[in-house]
Amino acid sequence: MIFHTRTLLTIVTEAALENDLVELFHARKLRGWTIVEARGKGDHGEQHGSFDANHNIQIELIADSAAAEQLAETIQQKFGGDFALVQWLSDVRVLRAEKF
Amino acid sequence: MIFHTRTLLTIVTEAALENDLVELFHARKLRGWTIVEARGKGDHGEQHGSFDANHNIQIELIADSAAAEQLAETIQQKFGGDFALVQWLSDVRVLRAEKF
Amino acid sequence: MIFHTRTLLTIVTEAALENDLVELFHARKLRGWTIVEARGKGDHGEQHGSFDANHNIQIELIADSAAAEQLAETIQQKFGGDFALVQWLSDVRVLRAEKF
Amino acid sequence: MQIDPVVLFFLLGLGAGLARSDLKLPSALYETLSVFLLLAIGIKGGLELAKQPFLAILPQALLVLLMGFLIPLLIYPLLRWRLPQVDAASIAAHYGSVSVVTYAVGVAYLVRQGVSHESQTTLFLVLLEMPALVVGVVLARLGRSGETSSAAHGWGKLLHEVLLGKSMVLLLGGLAIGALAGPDGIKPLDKLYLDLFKPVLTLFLLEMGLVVAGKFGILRREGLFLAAVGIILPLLLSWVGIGFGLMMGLSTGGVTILGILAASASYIAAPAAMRMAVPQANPALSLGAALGITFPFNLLVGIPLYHRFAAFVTGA
Amino acid sequence: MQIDPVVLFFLLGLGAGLARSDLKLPSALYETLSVFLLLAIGIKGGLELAKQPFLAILPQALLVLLMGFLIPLLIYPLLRWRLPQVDAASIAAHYGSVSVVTYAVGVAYLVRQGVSHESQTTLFLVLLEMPALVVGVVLARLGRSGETSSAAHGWGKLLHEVLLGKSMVLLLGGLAIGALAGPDGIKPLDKLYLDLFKPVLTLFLLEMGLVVAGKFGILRREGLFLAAVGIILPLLLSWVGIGFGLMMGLSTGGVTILGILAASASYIAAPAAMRMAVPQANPALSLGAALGITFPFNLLVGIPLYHRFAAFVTGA
Amino acid sequence: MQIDPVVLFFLLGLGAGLARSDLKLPSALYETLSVFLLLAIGIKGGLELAKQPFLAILPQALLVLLMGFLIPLLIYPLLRWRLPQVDAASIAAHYGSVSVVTYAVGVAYLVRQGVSHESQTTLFLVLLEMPALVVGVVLARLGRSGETSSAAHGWGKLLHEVLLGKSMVLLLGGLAIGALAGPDGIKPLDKLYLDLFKPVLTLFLLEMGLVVAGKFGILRREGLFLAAVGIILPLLLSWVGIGFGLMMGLSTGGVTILGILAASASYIAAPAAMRMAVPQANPALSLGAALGITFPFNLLVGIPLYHRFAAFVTGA
Ligand SMILES: Nc1ncnc2c1ncn2[C@@H]1O[C@H](COP(=O)(O)O)[C@@H](O)[C@H]1O
Ligand SMILES: Nc1ncnc2c1ncn2[C@@H]1O[C@H](COP(=O)(O)O)[C@@H](O)[C@H]1O
Ligand SMILES: Nc1ncnc2c1ncn2[C@@H]1O[C@H](COP(=O)(O)O)[C@@H](O)[C@H]1O
Ligand code: NA
Ligand code: NA
Ligand code: NA
Repeated sequence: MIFHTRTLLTIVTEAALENDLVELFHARKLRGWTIVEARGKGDHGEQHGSFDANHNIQIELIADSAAAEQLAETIQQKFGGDFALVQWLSDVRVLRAEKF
Repeated sequence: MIFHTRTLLTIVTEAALENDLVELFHARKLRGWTIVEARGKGDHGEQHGSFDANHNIQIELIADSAAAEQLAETIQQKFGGDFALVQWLSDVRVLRAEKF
Repeated sequence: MIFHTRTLLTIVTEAALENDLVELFHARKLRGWTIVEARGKGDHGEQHGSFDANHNIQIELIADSAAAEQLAETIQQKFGGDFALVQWLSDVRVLRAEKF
Repeated sequence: MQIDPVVLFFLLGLGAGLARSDLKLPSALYETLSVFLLLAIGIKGGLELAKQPFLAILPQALLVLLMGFLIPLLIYPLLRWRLPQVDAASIAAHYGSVSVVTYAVGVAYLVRQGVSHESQTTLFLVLLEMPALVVGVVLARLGRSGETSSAAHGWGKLLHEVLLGKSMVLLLGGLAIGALAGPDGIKPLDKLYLDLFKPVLTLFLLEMGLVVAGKFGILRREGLFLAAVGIILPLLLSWVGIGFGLMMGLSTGGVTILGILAASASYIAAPAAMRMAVPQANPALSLGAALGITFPFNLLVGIPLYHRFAAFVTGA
Repeated sequence: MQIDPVVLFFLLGLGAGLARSDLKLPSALYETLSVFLLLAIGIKGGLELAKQPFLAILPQALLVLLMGFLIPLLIYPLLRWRLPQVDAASIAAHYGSVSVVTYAVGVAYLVRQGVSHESQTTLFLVLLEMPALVVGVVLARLGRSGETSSAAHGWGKLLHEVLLGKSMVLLLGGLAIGALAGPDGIKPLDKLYLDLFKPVLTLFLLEMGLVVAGKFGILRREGLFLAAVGIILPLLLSWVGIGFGLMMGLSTGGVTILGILAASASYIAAPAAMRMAVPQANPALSLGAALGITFPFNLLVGIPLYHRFAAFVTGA
Repeated sequence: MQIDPVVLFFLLGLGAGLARSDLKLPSALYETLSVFLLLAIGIKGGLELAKQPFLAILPQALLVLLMGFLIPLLIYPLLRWRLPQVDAASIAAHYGSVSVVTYAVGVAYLVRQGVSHESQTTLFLVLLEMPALVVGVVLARLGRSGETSSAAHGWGKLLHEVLLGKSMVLLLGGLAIGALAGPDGIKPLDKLYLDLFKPVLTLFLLEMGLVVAGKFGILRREGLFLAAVGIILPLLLSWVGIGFGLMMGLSTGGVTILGILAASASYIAAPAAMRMAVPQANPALSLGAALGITFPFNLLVGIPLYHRFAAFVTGA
């Protein structure tokens, strides 16, 4: 089998944003993503995860490089100002190119 | 210390497959992996994680590049047809080469 | 927007080490990290996650390449002998260079 | 006629889910509640076994087992009319097995109506859990030995998974504990397993309401067919149960319960077992029908209806 | 005067947290307990509604609603003196809404003191949950329509989130279930929702102690100002509540409860709603004051104090 | 003699685990149950303190503390015969400390047998939790100050972790709450902390069965040695406990409890403390013996046996 290069966008942000982000993904016709519960520390202080309003999620989303970069930029502009948010991109290889 | 290049295989799939995958790892004499509970959306619909039969896991496994690629291919062939499954490979650097 | 290259250090280790590692991060003036609950198998046996003393965490921390490498080395030296511990580094691209 | 408050909790969850409220119960709570309900039901069944001579209910037990094997064989051909083999087999397994919560709501309904029923029905519930799963697996695999996906398990492994699935272990384990410890031994545990059973059921139903609301996406996609399956099957099967109840010489209450058990579809044991045994089957289809349609249908409409059916045929 | 054991659990959590013990309750437990407490309180309110003619308490209910709308309008100008618009509005919403747990501890206090209170106060609690949130959102957005961050939601979506937030759904849902099922219908559930209410509250307070201890970092940073807000506001607001209680012609106990409700600040519904409605506001500030200062202040000092106030003005 | 149903739950979990069933309890439930059990035991101990003059039991309390310090010193040299210093010290700490659940099952056993015991044993349990941990740390570190791994903590930090570990905080916290609130204050909480104690214990034991089954891998590897340690140590230590019980002038029941406490090994507090204090020690070894062998041995064989021993020496 052949491996194809794609871009993995990882988003760490407040759990309260989940619905908004998922709406954004749907609007962009993105077909898949993975969510994991997280906690952490950043410039907006500690997110313990022990408490409703104090809890992060980490979203991983594979797409082609242009889509991933644009998505990251949009999220940064829309939510970066008011919410705890960190994003990073990395290169990954996947098997079924048509899926992403 | 010196960092050595290895390959990280990330597998996102249905929790129901955990036992089968772990068996496969043992059969291949793979020495270590990490599992995290996840949810997500893909071509098989949403996996909420709220319900037994509706719950993903994310497995990370570092190995040498050949082993990781072969593992990904085997998993794709064995389970890709019937199960929700996404895998990706990326390059990572590790400290103790002999461990992986 | 411009993406900047940074290094992502991923640490998988026993949950009991969390406080020590966070102290180390503070001591090094690292500004942020993300923690996820995990389980897994390695040379120290299985970490089921079902039981207090038998539970992993996975920490992700983005920093510049030198800081990440030094951190990984320190952690390896301090804790690698007695604790279940695996670390890996990878290259990522981030938006706000000044944050990391 | 007043609605049982237990059902109101289901409606609350359903409403909250459909209205897209952010109400969410932690999955650990869902798991805990299901462990508790399965254990508690098992223990209750075990206490029954301890109370009456086993031989006395053996004939009834055998009839119930027969029903468990029969139901999937009965509905499989019906489903094959429109569905591929694997999906028909999987749905047959879901409807042949039973829903512990539907049973519990049914019992609560009868208690409210002042209708008594034979205490051994708990045992029947336990007996009905598994046979249909075995039949479902056989049906799915018949004549496709060469063709099966490499992911499918061998027979030995499958049997292991069906027999040692969580539901089975907790039901049978509870049964054994109840039978071994007897009423006196269980007494110090009554404050949890007996007194809190119904209130805990309310929390579980709240969660089920939320889960069912989440299944409405599938319903919209699969549309009429799923709705038809999810309503016609229980109506049909309730009569199978009622027939068996009559054969066994049960009271009106007992016949009602048999009808409820037959009409209910499993959504804990069956999905887990079928996913591993018949991975080619589409789990959205079977779970959509069993959980998205049949479960609420039985709760809201089915249970009182089957009671009327039973009252009619027993002449009560 | 002896301290209520319920409060001792809070102190235990607080102490453990401040001493940096590794004691930690799983977040699933926290969520479960809060679901339970909200439901139980709602049900209790619903039982009251079922008991007395709705029209009889309608005037009181309207007055309570008025108070809910008034409080944030009253304290917003005070807060604006030192804070940006968004933060003032957010804090006003937190203090206009109510804390279910503070209410429950207050009721437990009155019971211990042998002071009776009108049973409809549970209903008042439910009514006070939301109005302040609506006012808070309006205040935050007034005159900044052009300027709002692109992340902020439209009005329709906001209303949806405030009305269908978890707390609101559980309180109103419980209310409806209690009212529909009535005392007889709820009876089989008493063993959980009634008998275990206070003991479960102890576990919740243990967790709250740990959470409050974790907020001390913010307190140290924001220092005096936060402390001032967190103590002056409840003292002030208690008198608003007491005033309304007198207007409504309540007993000493009822007036005390009104004082407690007014003085308490929301830390479940308000933070969630404000985060989405006014993302520019600093959540550490509002939660720091409401949870880090006002909550423990009310538990340890406020409740008995407001009781004295109420006894004084009612001449009891 | 009939087996206690509480133990049947352990066997169910053990059986399910060994048979590789997919039964799994959520870890949040395990944590919740252990918080509950520790708090409840602490409260019970505190109520005892409130009931009887503290001075009256002071001599007994001091003897119990002495036993806590003595046991690890006694078994350390035995273990050194085959094990490195760190492992010997860690195992000594585990066996010097106590298992709350073994204690609870022991009390349930005596109640079933109709054998009374002194109520202050709960207090003894609390007192025995910690001394052995301190001794264990000292033993592990003796004469290796230069050599200690850089990961090991300083003394101050260690003491902090041993004293403020979760078990200690909950036990002592419960003790303080029980003592401060007294029987009247705790009464409204009885429905949870008293009535549900034993039933909740069953769920905990179910989970422990599953956990112990998971430890069988280690047992197979470490084989005979671990089995020997896990059975010989409790047999030996039970006599130490019985001896102290006699010295303290306790009844047969009290002497039995002392035997059980001495023979039991900690698997909550000790593993956590030792992991941080003596990271060089192999946790699989100590936990394997304490949880994999000694815990089931005490539950199934030890408790009735120590009762016989106690009956024999007290001439009952
Ligand atoms: N350098 C970093 N590496 C990894 N995760 C980070 C880093 N900085 C922040 N985070 C995560 O991103 C969240 C939001 O960051 P911030 O907006 O800086 O508060 C934090 O709660 C962390 O979980
Ligand atoms: N593009 C993607 N990026 C990240 N995760 C994905 C993506 N697509 C699917 N997934 C994850 O993989 C699981 C299975 O995908 P699928 O087989 O497409 O249903 C989903 O439930 C997601 O958790
Ligand atoms: N090859 C690997 N790939 C990914 N994670 C690993 C690997 N080896 C070990 N781990 C994780 O690191 C933890 C500690 O590893 P060890 O020190 O080898 O016991 C394990 O419990 C796993 O969660
Ligand atoms: Na059925
Ligand atoms: Na208020
Ligand atoms: Na001991």
